[in-house]
Amino acid sequence: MQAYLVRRLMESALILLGITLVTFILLYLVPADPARQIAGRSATAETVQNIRDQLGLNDPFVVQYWNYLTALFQGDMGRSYLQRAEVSELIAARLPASLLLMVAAIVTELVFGLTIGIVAALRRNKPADHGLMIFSFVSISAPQFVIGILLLYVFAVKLGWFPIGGYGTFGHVVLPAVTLGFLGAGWYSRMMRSSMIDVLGQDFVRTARAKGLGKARIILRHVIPNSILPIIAMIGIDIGLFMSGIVVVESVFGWPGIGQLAWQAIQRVDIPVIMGVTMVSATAIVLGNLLADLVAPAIDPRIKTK
Amino acid sequence: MLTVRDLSVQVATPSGAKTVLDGLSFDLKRGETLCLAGESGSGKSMTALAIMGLLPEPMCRIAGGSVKLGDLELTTLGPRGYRDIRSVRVAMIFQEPMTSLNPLMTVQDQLAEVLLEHGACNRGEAPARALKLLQDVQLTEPERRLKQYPHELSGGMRQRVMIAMALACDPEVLIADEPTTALDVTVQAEILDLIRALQKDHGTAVLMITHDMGVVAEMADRVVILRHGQEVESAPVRDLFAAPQSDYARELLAAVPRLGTAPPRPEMEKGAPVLEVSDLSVRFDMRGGILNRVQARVHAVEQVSFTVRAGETLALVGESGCGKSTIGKALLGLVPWQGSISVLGQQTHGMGPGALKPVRRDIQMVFQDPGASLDARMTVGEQVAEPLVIHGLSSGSEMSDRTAELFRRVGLSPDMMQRYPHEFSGGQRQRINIARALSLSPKILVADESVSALDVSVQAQILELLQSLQDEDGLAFLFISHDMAVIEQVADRVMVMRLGQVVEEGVRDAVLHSPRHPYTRRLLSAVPVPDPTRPLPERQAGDASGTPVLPVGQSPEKLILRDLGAGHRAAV
Amino acid sequence: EVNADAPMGGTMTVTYKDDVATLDPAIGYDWQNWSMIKSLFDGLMGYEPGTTALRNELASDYAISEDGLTHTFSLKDGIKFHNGREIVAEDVKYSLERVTNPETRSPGAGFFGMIAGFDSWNAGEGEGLSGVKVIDDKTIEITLSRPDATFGHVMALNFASIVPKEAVEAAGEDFGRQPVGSGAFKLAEWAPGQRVVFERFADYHRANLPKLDQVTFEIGLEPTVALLRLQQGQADVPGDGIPPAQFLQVMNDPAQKDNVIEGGQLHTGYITLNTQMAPFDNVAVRKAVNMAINKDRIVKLINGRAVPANQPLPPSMPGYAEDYEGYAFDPAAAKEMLAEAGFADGFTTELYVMNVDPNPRIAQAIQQDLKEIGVTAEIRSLAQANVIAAGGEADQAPMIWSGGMAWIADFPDPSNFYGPILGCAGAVQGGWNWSWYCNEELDARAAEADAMTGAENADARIEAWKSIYLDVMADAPWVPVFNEQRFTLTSDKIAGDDSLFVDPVHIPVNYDYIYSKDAE
Amino acid sequence: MTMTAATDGQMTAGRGARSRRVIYELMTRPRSAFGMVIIILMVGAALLAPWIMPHDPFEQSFDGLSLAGAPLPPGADFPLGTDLLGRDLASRLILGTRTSLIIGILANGIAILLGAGVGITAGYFGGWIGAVLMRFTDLMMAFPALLLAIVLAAIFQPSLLIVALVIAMVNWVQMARVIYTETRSLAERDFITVQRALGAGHLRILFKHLLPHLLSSIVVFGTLGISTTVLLEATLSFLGVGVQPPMPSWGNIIFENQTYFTTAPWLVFFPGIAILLLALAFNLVGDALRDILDPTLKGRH
Ligand SMILES: Nc1ncnc2c1ncn2[C@@H]1O[C@H](COP(=O)(O)OP(=O)(O)OP(=O)(O)O)[C@@H](O)[C@H]1O
Ligand SMILES: Nc1ncnc2c1ncn2[C@@H]1O[C@H](COP(=O)(O)OP(=O)(O)OP(=O)(O)O)[C@@H](O)[C@H]1O
Ligand SMILES: [Mg+2]
Ligand SMILES: [Mg+2]
Repeated sequence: MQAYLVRRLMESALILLGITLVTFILLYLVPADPARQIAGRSATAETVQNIRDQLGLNDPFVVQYWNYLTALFQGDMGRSYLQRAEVSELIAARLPASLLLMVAAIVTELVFGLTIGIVAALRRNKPADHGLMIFSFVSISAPQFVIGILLLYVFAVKLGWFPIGGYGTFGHVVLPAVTLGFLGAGWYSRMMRSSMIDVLGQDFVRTARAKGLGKARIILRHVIPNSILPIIAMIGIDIGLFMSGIVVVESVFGWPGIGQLAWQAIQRVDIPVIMGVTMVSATAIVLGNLLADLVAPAIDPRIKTK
Repeated sequence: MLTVRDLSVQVATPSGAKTVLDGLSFDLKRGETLCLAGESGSGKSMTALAIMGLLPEPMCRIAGGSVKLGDLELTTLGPRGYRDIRSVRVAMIFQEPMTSLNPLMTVQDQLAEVLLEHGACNRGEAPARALKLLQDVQLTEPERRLKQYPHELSGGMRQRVMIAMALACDPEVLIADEPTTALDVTVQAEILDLIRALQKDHGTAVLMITHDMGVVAEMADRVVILRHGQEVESAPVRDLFAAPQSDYARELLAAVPRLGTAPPRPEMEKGAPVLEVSDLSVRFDMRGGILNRVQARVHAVEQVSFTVRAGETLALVGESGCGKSTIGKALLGLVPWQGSISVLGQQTHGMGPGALKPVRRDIQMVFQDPGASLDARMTVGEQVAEPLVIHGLSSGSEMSDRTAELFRRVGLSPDMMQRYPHEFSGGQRQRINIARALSLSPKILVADESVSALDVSVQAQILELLQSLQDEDGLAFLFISHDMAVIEQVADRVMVMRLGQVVEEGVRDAVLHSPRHPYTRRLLSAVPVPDPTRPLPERQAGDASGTPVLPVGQSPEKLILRDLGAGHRAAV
Repeated sequence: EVNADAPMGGTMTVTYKDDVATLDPAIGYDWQNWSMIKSLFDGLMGYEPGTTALRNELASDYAISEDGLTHTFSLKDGIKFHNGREIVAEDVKYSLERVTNPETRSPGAGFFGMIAGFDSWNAGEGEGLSGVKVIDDKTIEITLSRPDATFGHVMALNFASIVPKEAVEAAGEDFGRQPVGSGAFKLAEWAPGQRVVFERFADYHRANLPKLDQVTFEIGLEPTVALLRLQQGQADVPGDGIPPAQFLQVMNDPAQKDNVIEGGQLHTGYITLNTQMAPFDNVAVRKAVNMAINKDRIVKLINGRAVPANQPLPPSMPGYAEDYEGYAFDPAAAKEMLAEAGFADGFTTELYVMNVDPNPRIAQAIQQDLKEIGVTAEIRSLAQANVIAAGGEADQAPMIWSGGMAWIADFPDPSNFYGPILGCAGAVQGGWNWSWYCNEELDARAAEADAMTGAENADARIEAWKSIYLDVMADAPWVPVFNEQRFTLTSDKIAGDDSLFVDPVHIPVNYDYIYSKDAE
Repeated sequence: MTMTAATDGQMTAGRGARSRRVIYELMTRPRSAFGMVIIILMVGAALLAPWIMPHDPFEQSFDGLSLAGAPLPPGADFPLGTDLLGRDLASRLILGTRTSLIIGILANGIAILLGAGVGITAGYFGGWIGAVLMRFTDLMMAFPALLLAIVLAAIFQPSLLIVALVIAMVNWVQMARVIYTETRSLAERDFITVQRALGAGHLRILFKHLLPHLLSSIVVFGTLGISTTVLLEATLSFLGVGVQPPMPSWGNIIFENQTYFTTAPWLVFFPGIAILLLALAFNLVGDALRDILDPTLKGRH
């Protein structure tokens, strides 16, 4: 177990290294010149050249990458080209919000998705199943922006139950989490339905019925735990996704997460920030997957972490 | 107590409803054991499921008749009503213990659940009650078992857990569907004793489904014989054995192999050795710790040597988990092994899958679990034909003719070829597996418990088939079985194993008639005798000591086989 | 006119979509932090609120020598930084040297090129700007290397703000997060991605200012949502303006329409035609394209939030040629002209555009107009950085629609529309002169015009610039399309002269002079 | 050799008969028939677009905007209304079917093939092959796709193929992980061991025995992926990788107009419905296919 953990952590470190390299290459290939972005439109050619020199952008790729790596290993992610602040501080300031929203969104999508999936599987091919299927597909096909604004309009503006965007209290997190959860719920409900249908046909479910157990108990103790395994793999994926890929929801709800930071940095070729954010989300993904792989044997004792 | 009248069950097939149980009636009284015996696929399991209200919806349904428990009509009961009687009044042990337990819950949880659900005890008492139940079913190390998961238990242990679960609430009726099919005779005997003892203590009525006439004779008060979904005879057990009324029952009883009555094996000239195994060992590593080092090994097979000649049958017997199946798998290169195996003179050590392919044409295996060995998504016809396709041996109409012929030979109708595995009974699936293994016309066949789920008439038919193959083509068998009577019929030589090692070996008569090793003796004494008049024998107490799991670096003490003359050797 | 007696007190909330990058006056160059920095910092010069008229800010007096080279500023008495220290002339020198120091990497350094000693100091040599001299605690003298009429405006730029050395050195690179200036407000709170709060600076050098106790900037809000907030009374000014999608809705709602304030902007939206790429190296083709664009329709597309343009300068800029007709919309004539130039069958080209609404829409309208005269323009809609990069290559982008990246003047002077975007200096790799138009004669005239210092020359100078832009139009390197109008919405809670809400230099509103109705 | 060839021919014939049966079943079940009809209609719309579009999809018609410059709601002239440039939405949706079908089917298809392929391979072979493949999957999952899009946009001419590739590259990973988990448990089952004992090759085991058992997960992912990829196409095109204006796709119609959905809801609603229908149609067919291929569900009373 520990050995597995140690090996996986080492592999993860390698993956992260790979990600730094890939991202660095991409940034090197981006035609936009970061020095130009810093210099602004009134700058003279000398000013631009001076900025390039100072940031080491004239160095060969290998040197630039090496410098970045050595600094990174000393815990220095560099300073934002445009904001001039420490990248680590910029990210740290936004991390709690991202984590909070991630957890809330995952909880929401699981609650909705699993409930819908379970009900659909139990009512397979009945009207309820069809209704829920359409709901799932609506949720997957609906643009997040539209869902977000609709929710805001109904629950914040019209009903006044929640604040109109922002960050701070429990009330603030509800709508963004629901918006994200709405999309995820579509995925989870379909996966759960499919996996439950498989499990429902297995012998041990028959045994459970033969024991005279109540339906609720059979579902909760026997069917759900056996169907949840593929879901776990999905949660690992979502952890990474929600750490950086939710610009739209963040901006609709004014949520101070990492997504907006990343988006703005990409638009303006703020290399240290892009690198930093990529590292953070890559770490989240890698850890999320690791977590999923560690949780799997805890749920299914047959899976050995070899 | 349990009254079944005119019970009919239909299953849905693509061509419409098919009646698999037709107008069955019987009564089961308190404290009585009724055996449902009969052909494989005759609807025995369907009967049990119909009574429990567990027919797989919506494919199967009760088409007519009534099932009454006391005054309560069960066929019209809603889910709520069934819940109240299951476990509390009627409990069931299923045919396949492997898949009938929830893999994600500990034994304790699965036991406590029944108790709590029916209010047999409160939460605090549940662990103690669960432990008591395991002790009742005489499971070794019950405290430890409570914390284990089903996959950590052997087949016999799981079956005991199933029984404990079924008995948790003291049901009035216990339905046991082939409760011992998967188990070796010593365990079978223990479990049968157990059911009998519990029945005595609690006055439970038992509906026992089995095809083993020995078990019938030992257990039943009355017997109902089924064939093609219909009752052919119903009689008290002694009457049935003494004077069967119907042709089928007569046939059935005539086909029952009785230990000690087998004719001598045909004396034939010894063929060339086709399979030579020496010092075969299979060990499974158990890893753990910080550096993922191997901490212990399962010594599944330890330095086993034997030779099988063309046209010869070597029988392998031994307790559950002693490594029988593992030997078979090693021969086909499915588990890593050490030692030497040569098939038709060709050494297979170190061969990759490519090199093994032609070898696998010559040596085939029928796997132990017939259900799990079939791909649920492919028609059985395709699966039987598949080896021919893989080895490019046949095609087109020739292939379908050959497949149809194989079906006929194992006693299945060729029009079943279009069906899928779940549409077959346990015994039918076993025959499909045999047909598949035979399709390549191998020179050596490893048959792992291949007739255990078959009723005696079909079993006789299959054994005859195997015999004729041996006579015609000089096929060699490694025959793994726990049924001593069957072994006596088919084996030329017998090898008895325990904890991965051979404890006794020799020609059939020597081993079966003058066993020398205590384990062999115990095995033989456990064989149920198909004679209801015979008093139950004193069983010899088991010796549960020893384990195949040893720390790294430690090997089990090698048993020295003493030569007792005429090739009969035993570790005594 | 600005109401000097407006009541003091109360608060205001302004919303923005983008995060505030920095509040360091030497670095901030986004239109969003531009006005924030104006309220936190002061320079020697400033503007009359709501106008483009220069006034002394921290300077009590500003004298220019005869030759226009020596500029002497006297500091007001008792002016203090937010940290309580009094501002002295040494701070001015420090601030100017900081912004021009190559290590500061200020995007504004180039504005100070006229100060003597700039070239060597900015190249990393020498000890500071030799042209900046501290005469005494209250007096500073700045010597220029060439006369420059725009110097007053340059000294009013954010980049010329006065900063306290000790605070800059204490904060280091983080000065942008811990700004200390002498403006009407000081920074009270900064929660990244959420909120920036300014509060009144009690020792501000102008009496009775600022009017508000506190200004809160809510950051990271989608404009649509910002509007919802405003409508719910939770915000007072949508910093990003009325979102295009809701513009008509707001204008059609009588209650809200009253709160809309419209004003001009020093902005021109144009299409650049790459004069070094065929076929736009042919002036006839460029003129034909100029005549092909239906500007009225484009203005309609954006719901009339602009006025059609026919020359580089916007109407509110001095030097705008009222009487110039430009190239009238006439597809038939354009087609003819193309035919004469040898393109009877038209040609295929590419139109680059930044991918943010409404720019791709405008590009499609342009595309349709060009199709009328037989020109097939394939649209390449890209992220801003990609378009800018393409424009900076001599042979990559034949046409660029400038929307979203277009020129907004740094200061209200006609010269500001020339150098980087139309002059030879900008027509270099990585430059902003995307039409790669380089007319050395015009460059020389531009230099001449900027050397015309002194109030007496002001009119002549404006005329000179006017003729330069008209001559540019004769070569037609651009298609000027429209000048954007600003539309701001305010809540009922705040008030102030209309001009404050569309302040040409203090965008979107002049925080210092707006007052709260609650305070009345 | 000849024998093998003959065998294959035989198998194909058998397969042909089976696929005919499957199609017959799909067309006779009401829900899957509905799905099939929608798919056929959409494919038809894509192929016949030039002939069935009521207006020129590119024409920025003068009557297409109100005086104030607002798009027109659905009405007699423009059945589904007009867009912000005064173009006929119905025609644009019909033309957009082409792009969106290619993305929803091609890109998504590649993603599924890749994901399923990697997942099955890693799960079946396990060991170092599995570890390498799964870590590679992790790597791809953490890959900054937006950045890649921006780089590609600058390097290449925009094309649908590149979008399809980027989408496939981004989307296969989830699939791979889920399939991997399932394969890992399937590979341990007896019927796979039997296949090895029979001498079956890896390919045969993978495709004939493992794949059918994974079908339900693949169907779920495949159909869900349709909406996601059609929407993702818009994001990528926005960054300049894919179709450029004025070429319509369902995704970019939504994307361009989503901020207008309170004032011009039809601009979001209709393309949204189109995406929903496409995904739903594939789901209905996929579900039915799964049921048809699941032998335990066959039969009637
Ligand atoms: N889903 C199905 N579709 C078609 N036939 C089925 C289906 N399920 C079961 N059958 C048939 O029903 C019959 C009765 O099956 P059942 O399982 O009751 O047999 P059994 O008597 O228990 O046999 P065994 O001793 O081999 O277990 C068999 O012939 C089997 O082929
Ligand atoms: N893959 C494996 N990994 C670890 N241990 C194994 C593995 N396969 C078998 N074993 C162990 O090897 C031993 C022999 O198993 P095997 O299946 O050969 O028993 P068997 O004699 O066939 O028993 P039965 O009669 O119950 O079928 C058992 O203790 C079993 O737990
Ligand atoms: Mg049965
Ligand atoms: Mg075995």
